[in-house]
Amino acid sequence: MPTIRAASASLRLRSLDARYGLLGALLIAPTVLVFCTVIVYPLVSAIYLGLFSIYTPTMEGEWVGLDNYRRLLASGEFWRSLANNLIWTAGTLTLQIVFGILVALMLHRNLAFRALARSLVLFPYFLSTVVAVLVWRWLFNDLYGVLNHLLLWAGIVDLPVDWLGSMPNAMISLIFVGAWKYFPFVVIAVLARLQAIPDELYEAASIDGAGAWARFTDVTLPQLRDVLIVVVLLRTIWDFKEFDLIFLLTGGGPIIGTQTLPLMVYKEAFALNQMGGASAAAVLMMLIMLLFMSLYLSRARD
Amino acid sequence: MSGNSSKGGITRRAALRGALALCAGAGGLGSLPARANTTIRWWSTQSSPEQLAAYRFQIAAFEAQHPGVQVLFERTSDEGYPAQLAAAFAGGNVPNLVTHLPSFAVADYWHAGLLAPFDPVIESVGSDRFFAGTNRVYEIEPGVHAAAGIGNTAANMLWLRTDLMQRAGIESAPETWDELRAACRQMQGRGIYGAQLPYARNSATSLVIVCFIHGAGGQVLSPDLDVAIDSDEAADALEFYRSMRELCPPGATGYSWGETLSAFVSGATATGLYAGRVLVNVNTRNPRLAEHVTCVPFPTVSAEVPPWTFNDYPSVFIPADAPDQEMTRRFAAWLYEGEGYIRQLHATPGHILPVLQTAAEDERYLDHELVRRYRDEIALMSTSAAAGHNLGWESPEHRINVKAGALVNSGILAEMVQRVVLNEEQPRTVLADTARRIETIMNA
Amino acid sequence: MSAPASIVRRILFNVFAWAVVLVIAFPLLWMVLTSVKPSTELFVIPPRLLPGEITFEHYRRLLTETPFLIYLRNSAWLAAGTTLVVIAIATLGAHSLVRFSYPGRERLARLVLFTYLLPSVVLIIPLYLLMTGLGLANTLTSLIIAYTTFALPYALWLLRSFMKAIPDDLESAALVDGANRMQAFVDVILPQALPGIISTAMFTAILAWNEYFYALVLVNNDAARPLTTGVISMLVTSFNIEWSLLMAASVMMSLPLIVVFAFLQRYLTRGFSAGAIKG
Amino acid sequence: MSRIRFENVSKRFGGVTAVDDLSLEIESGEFVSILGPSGCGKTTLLRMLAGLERPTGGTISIGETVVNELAPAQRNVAMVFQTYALYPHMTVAGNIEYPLRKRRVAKNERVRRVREAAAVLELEALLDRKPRELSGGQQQRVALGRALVRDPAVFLLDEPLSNLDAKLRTHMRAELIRLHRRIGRTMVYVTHDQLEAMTMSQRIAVLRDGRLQQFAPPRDIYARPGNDFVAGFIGTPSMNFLDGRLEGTGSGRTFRCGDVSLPVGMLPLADEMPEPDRRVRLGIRPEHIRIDAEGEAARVNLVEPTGHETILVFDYRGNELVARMDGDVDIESGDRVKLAFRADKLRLFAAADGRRLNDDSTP
Repeated sequence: MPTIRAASASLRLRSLDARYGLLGALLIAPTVLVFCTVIVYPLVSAIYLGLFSIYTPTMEGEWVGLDNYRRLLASGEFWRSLANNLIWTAGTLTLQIVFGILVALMLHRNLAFRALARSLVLFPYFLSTVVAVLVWRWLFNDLYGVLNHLLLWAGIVDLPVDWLGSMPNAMISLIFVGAWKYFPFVVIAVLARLQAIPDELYEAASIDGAGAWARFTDVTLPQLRDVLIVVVLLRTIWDFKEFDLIFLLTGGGPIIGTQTLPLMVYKEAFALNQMGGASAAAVLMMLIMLLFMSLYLSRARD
Repeated sequence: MSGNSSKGGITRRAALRGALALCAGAGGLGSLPARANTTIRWWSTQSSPEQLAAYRFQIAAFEAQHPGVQVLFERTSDEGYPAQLAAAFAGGNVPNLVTHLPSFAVADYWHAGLLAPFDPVIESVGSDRFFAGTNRVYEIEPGVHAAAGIGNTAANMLWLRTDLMQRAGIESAPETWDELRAACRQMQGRGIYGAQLPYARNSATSLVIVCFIHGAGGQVLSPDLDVAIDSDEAADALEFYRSMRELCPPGATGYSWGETLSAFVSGATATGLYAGRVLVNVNTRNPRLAEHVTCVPFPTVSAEVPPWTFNDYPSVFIPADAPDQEMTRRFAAWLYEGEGYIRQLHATPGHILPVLQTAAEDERYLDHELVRRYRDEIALMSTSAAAGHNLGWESPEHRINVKAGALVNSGILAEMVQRVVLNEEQPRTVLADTARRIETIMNA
Repeated sequence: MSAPASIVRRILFNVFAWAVVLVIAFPLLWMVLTSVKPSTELFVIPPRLLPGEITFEHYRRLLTETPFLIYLRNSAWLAAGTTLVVIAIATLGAHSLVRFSYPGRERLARLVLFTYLLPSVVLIIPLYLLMTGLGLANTLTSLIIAYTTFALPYALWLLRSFMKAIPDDLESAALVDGANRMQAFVDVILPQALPGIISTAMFTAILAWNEYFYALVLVNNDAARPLTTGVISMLVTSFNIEWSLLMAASVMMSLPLIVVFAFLQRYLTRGFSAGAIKG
Repeated sequence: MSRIRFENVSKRFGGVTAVDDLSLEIESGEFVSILGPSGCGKTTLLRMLAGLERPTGGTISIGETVVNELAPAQRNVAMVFQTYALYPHMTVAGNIEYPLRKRRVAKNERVRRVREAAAVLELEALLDRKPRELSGGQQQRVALGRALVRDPAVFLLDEPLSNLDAKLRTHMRAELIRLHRRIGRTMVYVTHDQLEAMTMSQRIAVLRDGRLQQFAPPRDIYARPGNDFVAGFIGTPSMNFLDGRLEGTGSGRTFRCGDVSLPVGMLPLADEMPEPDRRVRLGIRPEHIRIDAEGEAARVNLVEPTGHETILVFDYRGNELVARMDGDVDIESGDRVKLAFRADKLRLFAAADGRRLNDDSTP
């Protein structure tokens, strides 16, 4: 009896499904390894560091429990940064989506030199954020910037506009540049989906007497729904986390008018050398995103 | 002192080392900087092409004298260094030598026990060769220097266009704020703005308001480092700062030193607040103004208040964790030597002013076109800077403020300016609020 | 609708569409124009649209007098290295998530999405400590590893949904035909996933080519500095911004991308259309 | 040599049982169809045989070998998929050659055998094409070629004809039969189409909800269905059922259902149903109903002429009956007619479990 049991046990180990499972685990192992070392480890340390008061250059400090969180939640700056973050994300995302869909529709139609037009439109997305910001800062420049000059020349303004240094201009400029930089992502996704919509759907709608607008709302939009759900999700996460663009364009100013949470985290960590506070802010930020994301996903599923 | 911080991490790192070896192997593209026997890593925030050329000269000469030693120059920036140095310190992977950081940043790191005492270098250069008192700002603990100055900078000179003054009928340089405002107003027009001051949320604005507070006869902190900003003088300074807004280009709310400089150099503004780099930039980029620029100490509220010069005291320091301390000290001392140091000074004549009396009097230093042409301006800047102060050391009576770096980096002071100028809040309310915020940082 | 009317409408549409395209592309145009202006024309008030004289001086200076080419080489290595590592790991991982069953698989797939949420600012110090601990500070390898952190979740997610769209029967057929699972993966799944892999590779390369923040903190050494931070630290200092050189650098930074994407553009959209966007 | 045996095989996916305690033995060289409605577990059965799924319980053997834990590659089976599963990036030749490459067959031998298979399937002209450039029928032949080329012990075919149009399907059916005769290999053919199963197979295994209902030659499946499910599933239109009870015994046996009362005494029953209520289902195939002046009165509800035959739906004392008659019957909807049933073709099933009550001698 025992021999049989042992035999069947070893048979189970050598069973095909077990071997396949092992192979599957082996294939995912590098991913898990990377996740653990470069994502989970920093994440855990962020949560851990958030409970200390830590001087960044030495990474030494003392246990303060939840004081960092208490201090943050009591500070106006955190809430203001959160509000800015929401305004920036909502603003730039809306522009990206609306503009992305419009341009995709445009590029989907028969256009002269369409390939060139597509490359030009997609280009802002390929462009390094650093380059994009520098070019825009040069365009926005008060003295030598072509944007101000155009407005002056057209008689729209009498004095050069202070695009980046005062509110609400700075936030508007930021949202605008963000939309310019990232709307091609929406174009790519929507364009891909548009190419997959069968022409029969449009023909059927036309036969049913639908006008151009009705065709758009009744045929195109429902077909884009799935794509847009994912695009909105991805772009929300990326926009919410955006650091480079804002840091380089306005640095969060004027005052803290365009300071979003990632910039606040940066300031805490490196300007004020408060790694503990920075980690706490980052953890809060993550929780907020998690909340939004789960809300969104549960909504989108309906 | 430091370095203990890594103790807890050693096993963790060892464990991770194995785990990540796979990734590293897969990456396999990067390599450690090529190792000679000894490598000295030198970071600086200042590396204009002219300066870089001077550094290269010094490095080549040093390497020639010290076979097996390689000096790697690595640039950093005013905006980037806090994060980069923080990471370097935290990771124990520090450069050997860091130059041109302002003295208040040095104080912060020294206070955290991250720097090696610099006195051996000062001794080997010869402490008597320095201008008297130049290194006082680094003597955070009595008798020990955290760093030494590599140059002096008079950051808040008032730069003037003599041609525009003449055209507007202004005979003498303004000495008070009222005169300055009037002069700017007279010179404004024909596409030229009267003044140029930074109103952005950056260190430039923070430093300018500190200058103005002192120009009003006030101070940010008392000699014993109690918060003293909530004063009438500071309110006057903010009022003055606000009153200058209409004379500055609209984009001044985004200006840092760079925009401030190019606005004046390009001829877009009639006056400017800057250090000596104006000289070299005017001569290379806009030579038609070269004959018409001069500088004076920045005006104060009235004749009773003497000018207060902001000197950010560009420094040299050695992190305590840096390897090859002996060779590093030798190289640090080398930076001050002979022709090399003079080349450094000549890279930006009038901007980095000599801290060595011997160099200032050296004929090789004086024998330079710009140094000759702007002899008066450079002399003025030199004396102003030598008597200069900054937020880390507001007056000779003041203790060294090790929190000055944090204060500047926090942006509190710049925010204060922006609240008054852009949001038009009441200076006294803003000051009271700012005083509280400074208090928090001082006590942190 | 009569024929002439439709022609007029087409022309109007073309004019309108191209006007929109040109407005979108204007900053790029301006970048190119500025880069060929002599620096003396730069600070002219009011600014001139077209350069008075065309000069390639800035390009020459950039290529001969600055470490631009070193940065360019670094960026190319970075983009290539990151893409290679990420694609290798993500392709295997995605295949495993889609076609193998083992405990925790679904949870792992969900975790992928969660890792998107981590703000890079907070990962940076722990990452830096890790790199120093591994002796990788200031190397391209450290950046490749760092970029893997934010590129891998997206790549994995993209590839996973892409591979989901490949019919199960193909692998089954290969198995019955005599392949083992790895052979089936190499012979059948990989060729089928290729458009998706190319598309994912492009997104990864874009991320790596354009990243700024990690490069700023993790690497402070010209030998390993990529273009983004290299150009900024070289040309934007607190006392001066070299606009002419910056614009020339920007043009040259974008050039490799233009060339690559001119050839591969269709894969970008194909990557999305073949189900990658379905989640 | 390549006999296939399923012994008490079960397969559960999570909580769902796809195959339930199934035992089946397929002779070497036999052509067997596995027939059943969709979701009955027939594809799962095939995939277990191929090694693509592992049984939860029981053993599967091919020849003398238990193959439960053998990888598909080790089983020497070939499979044609419903979707054909051609490798889109390979040419036709590449597709057919693939199994040989995986078996490390030498290059010139591979070429020869690909040619051979292509010749059999008339694919010679298409060898350099990619699958997407082929019609459905051509793709189907390539899929067959890929299975054929390596001369496996067992052929598994998973609804290979379901994606073809009707005409092509008829043609391919004949081709497959011819092929089976030629190579004489064991073939297991999964389908939900009874016509395919009936025309091609030597034996049919009818599956329902993962359970084997009957395993028998086509004629038996039709004439002697094991239970009412098989009876209803085979035949178009399906068999008519009347639910009622038996009365009397022996030759006096009568089936009663409401007003209907039919003498069924002449049917030899395997089981007299000793239970007191004797509830049964009476099955009448549509083709066993005819018009007869002597018969029972019924009303025509619906007439569906298809040309060579006519499907009629009657109301027979409150029960609906479907009948299949000649194309030229002259009846219109609403007519009243008299029906007769071929008594020897009536089938009785136990109402409780559906098993057939007629004994095996039933014609």
